[in-house]
Amino acid sequence: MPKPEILDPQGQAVANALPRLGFEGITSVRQGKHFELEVDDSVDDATLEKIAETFLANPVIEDWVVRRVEA
Amino acid sequence: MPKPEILDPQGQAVANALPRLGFEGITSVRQGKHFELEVDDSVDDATLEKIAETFLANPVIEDWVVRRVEA
Amino acid sequence: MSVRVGVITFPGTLDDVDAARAARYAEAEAVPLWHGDPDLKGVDAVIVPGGFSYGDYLRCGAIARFAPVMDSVIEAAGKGMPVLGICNGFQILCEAGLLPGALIRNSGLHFVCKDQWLKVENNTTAWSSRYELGAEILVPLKSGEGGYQATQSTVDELEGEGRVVFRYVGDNPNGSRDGIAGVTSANGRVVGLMPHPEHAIDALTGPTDDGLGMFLSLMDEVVNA
Amino acid sequence: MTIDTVKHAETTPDQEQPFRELGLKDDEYARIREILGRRPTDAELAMYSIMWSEHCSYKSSKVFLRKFDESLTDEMRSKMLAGIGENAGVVDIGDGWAITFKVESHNHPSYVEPYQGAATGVGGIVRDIIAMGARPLAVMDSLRFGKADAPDTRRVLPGVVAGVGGYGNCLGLPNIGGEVVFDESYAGNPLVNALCVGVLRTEDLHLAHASGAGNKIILFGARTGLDGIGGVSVLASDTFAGDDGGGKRKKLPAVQVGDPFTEKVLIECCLELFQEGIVVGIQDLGGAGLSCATSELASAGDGGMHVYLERVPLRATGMTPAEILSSESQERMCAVVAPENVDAFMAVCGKWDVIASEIGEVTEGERLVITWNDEVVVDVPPRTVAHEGPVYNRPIERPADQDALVANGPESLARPTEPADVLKTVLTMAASPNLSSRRWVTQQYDRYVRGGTVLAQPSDAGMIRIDEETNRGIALATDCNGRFTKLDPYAGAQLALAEAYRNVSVSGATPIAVSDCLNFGSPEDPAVMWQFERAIQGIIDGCRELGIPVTGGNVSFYNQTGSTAILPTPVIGVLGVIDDVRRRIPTGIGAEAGETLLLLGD
Ligand SMILES: Nc1ncnc2c1ncn2[C@@H]1O[C@H](COP(=O)(O)OP(=O)(O)O)[C@@H](O)[C@H]1O
Repeated sequence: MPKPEILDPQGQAVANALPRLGFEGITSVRQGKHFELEVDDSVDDATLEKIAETFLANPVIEDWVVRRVEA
Repeated sequence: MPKPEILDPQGQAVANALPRLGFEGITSVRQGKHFELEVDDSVDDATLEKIAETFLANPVIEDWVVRRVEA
Repeated sequence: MSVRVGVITFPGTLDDVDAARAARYAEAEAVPLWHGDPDLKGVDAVIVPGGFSYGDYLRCGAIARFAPVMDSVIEAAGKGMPVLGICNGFQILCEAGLLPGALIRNSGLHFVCKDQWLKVENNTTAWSSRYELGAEILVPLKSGEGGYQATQSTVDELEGEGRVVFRYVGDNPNGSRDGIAGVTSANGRVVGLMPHPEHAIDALTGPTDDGLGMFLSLMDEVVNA
Repeated sequence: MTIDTVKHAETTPDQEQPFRELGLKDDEYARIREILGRRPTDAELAMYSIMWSEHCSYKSSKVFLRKFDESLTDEMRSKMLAGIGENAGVVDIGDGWAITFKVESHNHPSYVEPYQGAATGVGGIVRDIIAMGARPLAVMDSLRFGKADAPDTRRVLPGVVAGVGGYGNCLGLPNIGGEVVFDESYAGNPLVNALCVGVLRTEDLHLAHASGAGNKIILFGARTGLDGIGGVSVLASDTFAGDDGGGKRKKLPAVQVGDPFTEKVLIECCLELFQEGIVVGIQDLGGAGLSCATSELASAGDGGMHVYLERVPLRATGMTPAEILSSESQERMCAVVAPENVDAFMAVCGKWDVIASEIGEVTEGERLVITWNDEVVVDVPPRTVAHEGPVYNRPIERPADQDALVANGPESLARPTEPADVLKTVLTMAASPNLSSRRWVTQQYDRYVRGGTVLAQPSDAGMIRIDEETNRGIALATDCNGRFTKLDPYAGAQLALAEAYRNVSVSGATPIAVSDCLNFGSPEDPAVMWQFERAIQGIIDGCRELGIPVTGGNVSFYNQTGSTAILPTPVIGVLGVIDDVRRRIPTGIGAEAGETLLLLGD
């Protein structure tokens, strides 16, 4: 997700369009990316953190959350 | 998220890059979008569903999940 | 009789001037249409040009298809009006349900601008009758999300009914299924393609003038109707 | 939150101020106090520190840049409608058409965040062109990276190229040329120089000034957020004392995110405003945001200005006046409009869904006064902010090792003698990063949009048709060889000029004007200043010889990693005119067998 203080033109565009489509009451929209990785049991949480920080996200402008879900 | 049978070039590119970066054990990656909407209490679940289906997602190629989180 | 071709401008549309010029080269009258105005001004056909409508931030064409003018286009297309969607216009027509499928990120993940050979696979549509079947034409392709995708059954249906109008020749530039560059509606009146025929109407400013055939096809269609 | 007002500043003369953290020297701070007759407020300090920075004030280069104007002959001046000092130079190309063009750097931001840095670099130069009242026609990009196989180049290059393409493509401006050069001196310091060219009718020239008391100041385009306020956030520690937000803001990265869609709409909106004839003056908001726009408009005009800062539409909550004044949020413009035209102005903005707010007015008198909810937070003579900043005569010294560098010529290198060796050398050269195909880059740029591109890659110059009736057009090329320039900055700069001039000439166009982007190391290093001084002199003498003026450009200093400066890189852009683009000459050996190949010159 774009950091809160960073401009998010994509979320902005969605937020502007919603009232035009007749959807009221949406006060803010932010748009980010979502990755689903299937991993072996050998991949630990620290590795996932590292993949997110060094590769999937751009820490200069994005925040991120890693969530592990059992299959 | 791109439907399972639809090509996902972005996820593919991530999956191919990971071993090169020294991350092993990731068997598949898919990349999709994530939206965070701040909504008034007046916006009900059905409306959120509708926003997702008619606007945020393209049902031809994407699946989606709507999750409501209290602030 | 003068043929009136509407060219829609959305916020973020870029190739409207080119589409209008192409219509004029074919000796049609280009009529500007505005996204917020449902009035089609009595045109005989509509071009939905390329660009980045609303920045294409959500998904290419996703916001534009809800514009007031699109309601009118959908209605007119239902009555058989010829509609051409180029690049972003193709994406918009897919989002609007006038054409099947969807366009996704190029398989190479980069925007690609190149001169691209296309094979004409159907010369019975409102926009391709001037070409010989199997002819190869050279026009610019310039897009970042030009990969044509649809479910297998849709692709089978399109192939079975001959509704693939243009196919990429040589290496697939963007990962489109079956190398599909452009498709048509069941009645052959609505055509969408990723490459840009409107940039190939004069060898001075484009690779060829091969694209002019699409606009001349429309002239035949309207005049002979 | 407590706001530092002029009144408060008058009663607290001894309050400590973080001027050094803001980049001001002790004597510069003392001068500000002298100008104001008191200590500056937080907001004033923010304004002065930004506007007196090297980037905005040209304090190290001013004495040299003046020479450009001083060296103009009547011949060189004859076609110039606007020159150095305006947002971009303007030249008359005949038939009532004028062309404006400029090249500008966005080097440092592109290293921090390559995609956004390059994207906003394109966005910034395009707004400079709009601010002249012109329709932007095309862009070019001149790029320098570290070694092609260096790991960081793999991070920087793809991001920069995608950013240039992402922004320019979305604006609908064809990319008609540029350069990609690799050298290890650019490793921690890539160069991203973007050029934009625009066209206007000569009578539509809009210069940035605010005149006519009672005229309104309108800010339009994107909302103002916390973008790029890295430095100024040190002020927030005072005003946000004890507040969590204050502490956090200090860590704000100086990264701006570009929104090309908003800029595209802004372009169309501006063009419609120009067409309606309802703009008295206009200014883009660049690196120094509102500080720059308000002080420059006021300084160039004939009166004062009052700005109501609380009227600025914000994207973030709790912004202080100093932050609002120094925000680098992109895609904003500031216009001066007569009161009777404000409604018409707003109507055009409404049509394009562009946010517009009347934030102030031109006043009698000579002060720039900025209030925040009725409290005066800035009260300054605008010229002292915008045009009368410090000027330095930096020490200049030819580097001690220059002789050794020059002496180390190619004579000592082995030369291939056997045909097989020559072939091998040719193949090695063709495969080297600096000579190999640029298709990976140029393929990411739209060169067709708007249908006026007559020449683009792989041509030596880009060419655009500007008039479909007469086929009148323009050509542009940018060039620079930093290695030559390091060996001999005077001759190196002239070689860059000559190469760009030749590239334009061989396309069939006649060169008429120059824009340059002077990328150098630290001006505090006498050896760098020597390179700089020599390069400028080279350009000046070369331009006189060729009879074409430098109409604008940009200086980028502090391009260095540690104490190692980049190769001196004076990128030269040459503009040419051609009366009929159908007579263009494409690059490449002819298509037919039996053509004669001639070598001209020696
Ligand atoms: N960064 C760039 N952006 C746009 N065009 C570029 C860029 N780099 C190179 N080009 C174009 O690619 C072509 C080949 O470039 P280059 O190899 O530098 O040519 P030359 O050596 O003839 O100057 C030229 O038309 C040039 O304008």
